[in-house]
Amino acid sequence: MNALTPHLSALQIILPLLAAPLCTIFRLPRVTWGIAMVVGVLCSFNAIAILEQVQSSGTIIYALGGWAAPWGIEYRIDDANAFVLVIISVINVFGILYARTSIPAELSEDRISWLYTAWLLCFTGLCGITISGDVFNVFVFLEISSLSTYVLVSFGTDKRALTAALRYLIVGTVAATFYVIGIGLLYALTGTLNMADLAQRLPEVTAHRTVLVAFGFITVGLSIKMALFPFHTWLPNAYAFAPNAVTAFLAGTATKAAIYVFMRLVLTIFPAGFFANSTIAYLIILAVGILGAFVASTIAFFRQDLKQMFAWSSIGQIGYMAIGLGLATSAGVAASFLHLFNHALMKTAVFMAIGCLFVATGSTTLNSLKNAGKRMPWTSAAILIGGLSLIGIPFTTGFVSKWYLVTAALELDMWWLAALVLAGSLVTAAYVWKFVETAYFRTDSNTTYTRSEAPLSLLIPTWILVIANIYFGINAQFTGTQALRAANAIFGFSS
Amino acid sequence: MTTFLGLLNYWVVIALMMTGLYIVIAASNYIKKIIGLNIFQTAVFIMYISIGKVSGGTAPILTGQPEIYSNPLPHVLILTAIVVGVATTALGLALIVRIRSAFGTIDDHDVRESVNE
Amino acid sequence: MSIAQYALLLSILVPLGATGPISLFSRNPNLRETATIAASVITFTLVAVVYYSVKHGIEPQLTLIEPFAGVSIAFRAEPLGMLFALMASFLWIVTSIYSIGYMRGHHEQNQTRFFIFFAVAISCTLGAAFAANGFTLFLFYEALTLSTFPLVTHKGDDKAKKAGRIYLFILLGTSVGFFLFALIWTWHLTGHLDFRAGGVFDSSHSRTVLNVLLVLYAFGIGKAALMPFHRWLPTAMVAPTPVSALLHAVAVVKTGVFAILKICVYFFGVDLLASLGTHYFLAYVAAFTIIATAIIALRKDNLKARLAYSTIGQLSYIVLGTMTANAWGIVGGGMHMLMHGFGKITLFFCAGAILVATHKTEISQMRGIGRRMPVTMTAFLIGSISIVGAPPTGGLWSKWYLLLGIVDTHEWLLLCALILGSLLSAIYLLPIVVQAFYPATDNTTEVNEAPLTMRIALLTCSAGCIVLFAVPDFAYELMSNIVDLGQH
Amino acid sequence: MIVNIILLAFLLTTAVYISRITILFGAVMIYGIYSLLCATMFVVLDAVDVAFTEAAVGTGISTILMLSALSLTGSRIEITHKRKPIMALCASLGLGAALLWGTSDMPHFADASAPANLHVAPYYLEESSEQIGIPNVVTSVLASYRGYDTLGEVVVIFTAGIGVISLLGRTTRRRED
Amino acid sequence: MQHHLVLNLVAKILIPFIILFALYVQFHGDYGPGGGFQAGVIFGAGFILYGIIFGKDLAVRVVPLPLVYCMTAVGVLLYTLVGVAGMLLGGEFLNYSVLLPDSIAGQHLGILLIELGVGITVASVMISLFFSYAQYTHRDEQQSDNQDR
Repeated sequence: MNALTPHLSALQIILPLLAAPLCTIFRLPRVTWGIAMVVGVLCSFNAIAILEQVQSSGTIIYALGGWAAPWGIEYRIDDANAFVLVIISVINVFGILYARTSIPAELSEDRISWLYTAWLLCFTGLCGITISGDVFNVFVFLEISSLSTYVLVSFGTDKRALTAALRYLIVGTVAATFYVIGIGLLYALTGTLNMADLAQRLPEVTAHRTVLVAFGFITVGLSIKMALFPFHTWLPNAYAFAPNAVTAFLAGTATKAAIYVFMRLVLTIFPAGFFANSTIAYLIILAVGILGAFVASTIAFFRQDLKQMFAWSSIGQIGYMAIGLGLATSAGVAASFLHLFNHALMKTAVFMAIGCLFVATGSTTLNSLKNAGKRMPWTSAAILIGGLSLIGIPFTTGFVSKWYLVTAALELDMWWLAALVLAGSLVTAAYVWKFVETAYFRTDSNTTYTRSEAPLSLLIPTWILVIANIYFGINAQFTGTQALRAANAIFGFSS
Repeated sequence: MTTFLGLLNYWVVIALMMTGLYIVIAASNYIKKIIGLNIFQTAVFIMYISIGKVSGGTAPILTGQPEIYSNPLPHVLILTAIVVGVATTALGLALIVRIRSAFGTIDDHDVRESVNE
Repeated sequence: MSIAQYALLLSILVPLGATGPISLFSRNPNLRETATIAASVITFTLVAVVYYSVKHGIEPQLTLIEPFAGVSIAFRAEPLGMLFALMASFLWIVTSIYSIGYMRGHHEQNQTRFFIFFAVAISCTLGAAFAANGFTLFLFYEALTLSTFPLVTHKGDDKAKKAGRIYLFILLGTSVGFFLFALIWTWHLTGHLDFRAGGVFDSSHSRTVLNVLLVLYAFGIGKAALMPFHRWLPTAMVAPTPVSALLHAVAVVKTGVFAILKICVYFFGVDLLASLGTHYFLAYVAAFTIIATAIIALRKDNLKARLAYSTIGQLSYIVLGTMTANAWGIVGGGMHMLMHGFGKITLFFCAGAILVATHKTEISQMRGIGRRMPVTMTAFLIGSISIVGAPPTGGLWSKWYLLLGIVDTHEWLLLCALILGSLLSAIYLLPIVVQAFYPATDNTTEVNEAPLTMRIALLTCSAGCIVLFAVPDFAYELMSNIVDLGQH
Repeated sequence: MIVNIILLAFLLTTAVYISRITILFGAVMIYGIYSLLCATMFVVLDAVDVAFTEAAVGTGISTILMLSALSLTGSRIEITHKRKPIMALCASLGLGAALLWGTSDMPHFADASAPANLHVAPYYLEESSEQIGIPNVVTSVLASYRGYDTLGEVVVIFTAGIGVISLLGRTTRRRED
Repeated sequence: MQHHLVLNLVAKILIPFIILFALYVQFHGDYGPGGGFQAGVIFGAGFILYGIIFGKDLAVRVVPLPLVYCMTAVGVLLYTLVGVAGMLLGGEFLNYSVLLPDSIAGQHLGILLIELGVGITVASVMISLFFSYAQYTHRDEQQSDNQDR
């Protein structure tokens, strides 16, 4: 084990990267699931080990190929990306665990192995984005994850999954190209692609207009990737029509990695204060965040399909993360990180529960939900708790996020922002309540109901996450500390 | 004049990017959109390579004699980017073929109409 | 842990734990109701144990968990909360007995669900009563909203669902929009949310911010039904009567005014409160609410609606008392919480009894009903007198201290409002009783009372009103512990 | 320089022409030409490896793929709906304006003292023969210094491959017929 | 097209040269332009030409489809494993210098192997793209029925 210690960061990529081709070679559904599961678990432990290592001995720097940065590519893992890495890896395990029963319900036998290959590749991509210390390398792994996400989305049963995947592909490619333009401009000014190096060299050239334009392009490109309002157009359909397990996995991981990169680039690489000093830039982010939170939640209220409803809800929640980021203080960024973690937990749980609903009833529309509270109490309760968490009811993780975000806003004396954040909860409550009324209070007491709960193999992963949701809602010490450390890492990168 | 020549490459590249992005958004046919995407990306490739060009330089293949070489790093980056581009194109086209089977059309406008019905 | 600490924790856990047996015996109503009553008696005993300890000067406290730095889930039995807990747990016993008759007599659906959520609501009420800090108070305040929602929408028809939405929207909206906001702000200013004698703010905090906070708290605690956030209470009257009786006359609304009292006393402190300025504004809002709701109540023909508006007005007495920002006003407020609780629950019990026995809901139909239901209407009379604040009921004492408090402020308009409010309450309550003993239009004279259990309950409560006239000392003692009466 | 300008002019012409043409087949063919022009451009800019790849990929693979997709979808002509491309115009003008503004004080084209050519790149040119011993610096950087990027690139191709196979391929059912 | 004599003849002569050229590009990438990716494309193109002219059925007989699918994976595996080998021999992931005692020789070997990996994957992906598109024609209509389920 000790021999492995210096290589933990590389293993995080190597394991899924070896597993993906193996899935192509052994094309039996069960075997591929097994490979994915084993690798998922190993990667989770690995990610946790990385987090521990970062906390005990500081930033991990790993020069790939033995070439020191900025000549080679390096991994650079500090509190921030180690935390995100843990989130992604753990959610991934639950996603795969859930997929075992969920996927065969939606996909023909011969396509399952391809799905797991794409899944592992997507996971590789997300890990790669998270731990990389090189801006161009981020692009490469962003594309791995994006391409495999398009593939994953296209596996959906509805034919609209295909158009959703294609539209995502087009928008996603434009986004990636924007990002490439941005880092190209930065490269033209500094001659380097390494993040730490960029952070050092950029202050000398801040006077150039080019920096601002590069900032703009990177911001827009990544905003699309993280589905920040108004660049969210690809997300609702992609989430709604992807297979349920995939939606659950993506909701908890894909946008999270993008948000992390966004924070890293905007707050760490751009010279200290570039973002915070540019009042317009951060006001725009704040405005966009608030607007996103309100508009997306309102749209969610009018959706009749649960998957669409909660997909829109994701866009709204990303708005909250943007608000924390836009505050550009360590408390604000900590709130964003905390919400990143909490939202991953709750949204994955909700989408998993919706998947249970699909397995049990064959539909995810609100109409199919009547009496669900009695027919499938566990599934409904899972969605309910996830929903309450989204609103920010006490004893759930959502409450903790709101608390941190409001405190962060108050710290800057932005009481109006704090009030808006809380008011946003009410809009969230509106659509969550639409679900509650349908599932629990639109009961025909005359008709007898038959219990048709989803299989245990689906309920167990769902409920582990639901319970985690409550646990981290009551005991937020661990997550709060981690988030604060992560935020400090985002700000203290160059030192 | 030096400014003109010094930045001409970038300007043309910008015009190409604009054309590409315009096609991506304006075109209603999926294949046309993909072509637009390719034009957009290729324009970015030219931008990168232009950044790496050194006047009087040659291709960065060492000959042993002291010479001025162009910057090899953008070349490497763009090699990767080209591959990513073709991968995206291949996947996009495959999706289009499937969409044709499922919807009977590869026109965004028609697809939207058929879904709304 | 001492016995009192155990008792404190258990008093919150027992009602929650009772949901187990209640749901287990869903097919056997007798066992189910036995479980409910047993739980309520045990709970009251536990609260009494805690009271014994408090009376002897030991305030048991315990901390469960600390989710954020400086913010924990913790309980402490201080006198104000003690008073509230005593009242709520005692009335739960009475209401449980009453519910048996009501639910069966009225053939309600989903009775098990009713008893389960009722128990949860009581657990939340006690949690709020014993909360040692603002955070814990908020948690149980919110949980109470959510756990009473199924009770409000119990009928399940469109009207009930609409009422449920308004209920939830106003209560959640104000609590999340204002209350939570104010709490986080407080935490931000002081670094903790503990309730501390004498308040947590000091002169270093900006006056403006404190004024804003006070207003946020007053309106954020929507359960206190200060206008304009009172709409939820009348609409919530679609709930079954025991719900209206215990929750919307006692537990829920009293949690609201209790929270305001507690925050004013333990966050701001009486002295600071008196120096703020906005407390006058809030006192006038309360006074306005008293008069306005009394006038509305006069015009309501539906008995429950009239009682609901009366409740809103009576809650504002407590807010008014608190906002006088002096010891008498606060003592009066605390005592009114208790006195009004007993008075109003009696009235609601009577309304339910009338509904079960005669299926009548409108006051104009109740002419002569006193002859058919003498016991019920006598109880109604006693309850009314208590609400008006006349002897021989406990209502007299609370009104008296409120009066003292208001006189102390030298705000004569407020005094007028208090007196006018009492007068109006006499006008809208007493004629009901008088009219009830007129000869009925259909001349039926046979006695047709509600089921026995309901009669027991309403007699107990009306007797309580009179007993409290005789022995108000314990409440006075408790209240006098939290404010400094030396200045008078 | 002249060649450069002429190529740029051609590139612009073909790109604009593609945006106007409604015959898909034509658009694909002209895209092939555009791509070939790009490859030539890369040669002029000393990027022979890139030129080689662009010729093989843009002109070759991409065009073939597009043609196959065209034949599979059976569409020849773009059906033009009377859609007002205002959105598209705004987006592309916005992009243009931003870039024009931003590049106007960029280091000039072919400037040897531009930061891009000073920091990391010279290291490769100077050290690679000692460290790696391969004349083609592009290969050294590609395969070794930034070998991890190339690994990513292979994975991207692999991903696209399995994507297309899973979308179009007849996988195990092949034996049945 | 299978019966077009001239085409058949030209193809038969041309294809070996294309393959040869691909190999040249593959292994000459160190000295001139080229490398695994370009070689893979050319190799794939040569094979696709074979498929177009002699029919995909014949092409499938030359290279069975499952084998092609496997090869796409083998390339990635090869690349990654070279990297892992570097790791096992005491260097970092993808450090070729430690592959052989002489670091430059190690770099040569490493680059050779990973370029080979790139070539294998690219070529086999190109071939499988071709097969995927070529096969799809035959079930176009049938597919549209399946989709509506």
